[in-house]
Amino acid sequence: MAEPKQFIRELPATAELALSTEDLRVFYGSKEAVHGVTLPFERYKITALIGPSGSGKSTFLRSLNRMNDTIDGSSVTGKIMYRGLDINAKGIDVYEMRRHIGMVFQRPNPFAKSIYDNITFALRRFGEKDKTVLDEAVETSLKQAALWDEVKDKLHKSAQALSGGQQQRLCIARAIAMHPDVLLMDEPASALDPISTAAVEDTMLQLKDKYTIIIVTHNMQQAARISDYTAFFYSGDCVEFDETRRIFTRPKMQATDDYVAGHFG
Amino acid sequence: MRTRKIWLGVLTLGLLALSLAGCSGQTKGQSITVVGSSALQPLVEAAGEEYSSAHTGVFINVQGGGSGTGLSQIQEGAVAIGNSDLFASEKTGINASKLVDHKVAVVGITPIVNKGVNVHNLTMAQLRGIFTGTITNWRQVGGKNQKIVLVNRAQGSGTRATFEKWVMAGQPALAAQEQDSTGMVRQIVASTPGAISYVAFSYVDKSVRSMSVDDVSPTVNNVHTGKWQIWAYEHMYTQKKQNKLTKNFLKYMFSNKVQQKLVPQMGYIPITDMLIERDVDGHITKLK
Amino acid sequence: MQNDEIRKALQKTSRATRTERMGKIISFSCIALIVVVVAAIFWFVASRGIATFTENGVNLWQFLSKTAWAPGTTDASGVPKTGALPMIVGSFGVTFLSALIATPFAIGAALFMTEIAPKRGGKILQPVIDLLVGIPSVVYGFVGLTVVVPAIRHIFGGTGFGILAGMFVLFVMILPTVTSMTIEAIKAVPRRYREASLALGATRWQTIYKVVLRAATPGIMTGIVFGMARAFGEALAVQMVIGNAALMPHNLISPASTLTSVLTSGIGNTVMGSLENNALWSLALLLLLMSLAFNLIVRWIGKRGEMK
Amino acid sequence: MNAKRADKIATAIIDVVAGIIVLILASLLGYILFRGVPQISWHFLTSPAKAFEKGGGIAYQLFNSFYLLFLSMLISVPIALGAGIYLSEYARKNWITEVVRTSIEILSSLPSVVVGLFGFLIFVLQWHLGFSILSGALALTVFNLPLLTRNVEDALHQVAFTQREAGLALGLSRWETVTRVVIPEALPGIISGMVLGAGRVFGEAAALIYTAGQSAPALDFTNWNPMSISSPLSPFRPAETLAVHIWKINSEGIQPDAAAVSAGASAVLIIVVLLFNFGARYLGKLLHKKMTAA
Repeated sequence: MAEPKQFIRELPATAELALSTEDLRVFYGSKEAVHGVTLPFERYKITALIGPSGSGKSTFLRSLNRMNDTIDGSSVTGKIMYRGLDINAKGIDVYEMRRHIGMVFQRPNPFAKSIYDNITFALRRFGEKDKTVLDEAVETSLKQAALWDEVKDKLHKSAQALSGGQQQRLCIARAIAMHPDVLLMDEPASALDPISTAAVEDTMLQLKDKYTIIIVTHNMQQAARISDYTAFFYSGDCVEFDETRRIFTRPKMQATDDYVAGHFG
Repeated sequence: MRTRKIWLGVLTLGLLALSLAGCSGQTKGQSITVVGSSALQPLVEAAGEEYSSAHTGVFINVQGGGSGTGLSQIQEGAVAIGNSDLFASEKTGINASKLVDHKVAVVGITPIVNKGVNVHNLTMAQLRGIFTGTITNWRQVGGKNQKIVLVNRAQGSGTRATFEKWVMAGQPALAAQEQDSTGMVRQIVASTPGAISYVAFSYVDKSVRSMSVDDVSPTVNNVHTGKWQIWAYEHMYTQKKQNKLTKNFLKYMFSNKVQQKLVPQMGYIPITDMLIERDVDGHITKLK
Repeated sequence: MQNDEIRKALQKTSRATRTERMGKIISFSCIALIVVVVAAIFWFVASRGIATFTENGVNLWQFLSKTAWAPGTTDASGVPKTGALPMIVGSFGVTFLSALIATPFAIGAALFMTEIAPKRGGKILQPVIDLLVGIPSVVYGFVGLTVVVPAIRHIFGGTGFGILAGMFVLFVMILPTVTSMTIEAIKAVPRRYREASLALGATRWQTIYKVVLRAATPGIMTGIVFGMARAFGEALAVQMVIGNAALMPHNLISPASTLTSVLTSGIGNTVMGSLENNALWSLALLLLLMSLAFNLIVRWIGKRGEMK
Repeated sequence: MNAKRADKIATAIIDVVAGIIVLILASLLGYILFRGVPQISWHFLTSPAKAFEKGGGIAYQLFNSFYLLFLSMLISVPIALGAGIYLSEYARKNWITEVVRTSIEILSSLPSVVVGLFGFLIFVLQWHLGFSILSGALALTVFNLPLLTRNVEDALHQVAFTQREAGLALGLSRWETVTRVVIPEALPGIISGMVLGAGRVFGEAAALIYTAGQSAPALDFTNWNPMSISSPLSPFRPAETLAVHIWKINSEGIQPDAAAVSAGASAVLIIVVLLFNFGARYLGKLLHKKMTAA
């Protein structure tokens, strides 16, 4: 009997989904980088995407809020369902969608502006002019990102003068100031030192109450520490999706076991 | 904010362009444009300024661009007056019979040499020999042993055409350095040992030396009488039908004020002082 | 919560989409405008330039290979003298030579300003180099005529006019263009490349030579292309020092001419639509084609440099 | 050892090259200033030019140069920004884009007299703008656009792509991100390009002779109605610039003091360009600082 090629745990019927994909395929030109992935993402949970380099996990993540659109020649088939709508469907406004599905990138990318402007820039572009509202947004989001105490005295200094870890937390603060539903994070701690990493992880755990987080990470301890669900990607396929503790203790698939045990990758 | 301002600027500019038709229509009635010969431009510009200051609300727009441009544009009817250093019939591509010639001044042209050249007089044949390339050293015409460096005006220039018409007698000039302005020619002659070229009388200054030909020296009087042969008319061409302002301005060009004051000041020879008249083929008529 | 509101918002055209659409339209109209202008000028030059061959019946090959240029006159067999070869050689010569000299100087100056002494270089060299662009051609020509030409006359003999003098003047004239574009190209090389190279124990020069210059090659090539373009198009200054004689240059110090200088000095003196005028437009067309060829060659070299 | 030696030699060579350039430039500038500065006086700067007498100044020409610069930058900078944005952000990487890019580069090799004649036939005659500052500004726009566009494109490319991603991920449009985040960051590069372009405007003569014209009618500095022909602000009046004036004096000038006027005007031109460069860079830095909080 042929072994099943993948194991995707079904979520209980009571689980509320923030986002889900159905047979999602991503192409660069004619090359298929992600081969038909179907995954659910439960609301107010952290889902980690793990896997070796080139396994397609980042590509998959970037397609969830259509950031791949910026790459010439990329295309997508299958469905990404958000609030009952396929975000790739014709009538869907991509910019509006990205307000609800935010993203934090691998390398911190604060705007070349002040800390204050980094957070308020988008808000102001969307029409928020009230200074008290903006001030409050800055304080709340910086507090949520565990950065407030470090920067409250230099809000009008350049964001690019901050340390790498601070910059990344600022980027998280910037993203959550938009009050997204879902926060996509592409290896947010990979460029950071252990202390900054710990700070960012703390931040994520605190954010869980209000946001659905999907995180790509190379760091398996990190996935184990913070995530509720874990999906293991391997050469463009999602090989296994399960509760995190099961993935790390009793994986169903041999490849997952090998990877988690550190045999490759 | 900033970008919005920029785009606003673009928009304003667009509107400006749109409103153009109206504006240019407004100013047209009070102004005429004169284009052409860059040699004649300063004279006509000066006259135009005086005319404008005497007649409020009138504007004479005088520009250079070369005789070719002047004749092309007057033929097209794009301007009111086209200035030229040449008879229209001497230019290929111009139908002279459709244009009216107004000879407003005369310009005398003289050979000039670098000051180091110790030759002061040449015969017409020698001059021709130099510019056709048969004479290549100043020694051959009685000077010291020094190579002759030819500097021509650009092909098609009025000064060159005049010089070749009266000096070269139909023989082709040797291909040599060509400059498209008098100033450059003079600078090059002044700074290059053994150099020879030709300029209008008014451009001879202490940096170069003029040369007499067949023992006739290049003076205004010798042009009046026709003894000095290398000279040309300065022409202002119009179409057959001229508007009032054009007519009046041309009349002004022939007035004593311009002819006796401005023309000599600018280094030209007043047309009213000429004792002879010469047609395009060189036939000379004595004037009384 | 406001699920329906969000669903509705998602299906509406958002403000961002509208600004994006507007931005695309605005920026596209800008580039379209430029394309229209470029096409208009090309058409403008080409239609007149081709008329020499179609309407005036000049033979293309003779145009390119004959050496006598006097379109107003005809030779013994009654064919107009329209041999453009001397100008082609002259243009090619001064442009190529001046770019050849200017490039190492520009790279040296750019390296000095970016890698070696950014502070001092930026303060002194940068403004001086910018300044050079604003000096009118006539002034360059004048300085060339009073300084460069006599110097060449003293050192090499002859009249001093020629390709060598033109080359010197053009070298100074195109230096700012090439240098500033080289600086921008070098600045664009990410800091981490240098850091990585230095961390591997490479010396500063090895880093510059093997990493910085390699990475900046395409940008430098663009700078050279623009510099050569300027050299090609320059008229007044070159005309004053090259001698501007439509003669085949025997050597670097015999009077020669360029396409541009002959074009500029003759264009105002000819009547539009006449052979003389059309022949000058043919020179302009030739200039465009040669510049295209230059451009393609430099791009090709740049691409090869990039791959290594 | 060897590598260290090469490093030292190379550094020395670069130093020498920089030294030679400074030397060439310094002597060139010194020469022009030395000849020209003694001619500059308040009278020279504030009185009109004279056609054939001594003692002419350059007042109108100086003003015209600035006004022409202002107008041509007003037209060309927005277009170059837009076109640069398109090429750097929206254009697909295909052969059409390459053709456009190449033809823009080739355009910049056209002698300026061709651009001038083009401007003469199109702007002056066809569009009935006459010999005017506006025609001159349009011709200079044609003349400058290739360089400016290319420069904007390069400057935008230098700003990391992650900045655009950051904007997009917040639900902002690419356009907003580019105009409000990327351009401020790229400002120093864009400004250098504009300074280069401005230098060309100041120094250009051949393109202007056929468009802005070579006469400088008297200006009435109390008349600020842009539609009046004697108003300094009128874009419809012919306007000889300083560079054209220098060209004219050198080519057909018959003033007895032509050489002195030309030397003085050249020196003024250089000083103006210098001041403009410093001013533009200083302003650019200020603006950059303000917008990027750097």
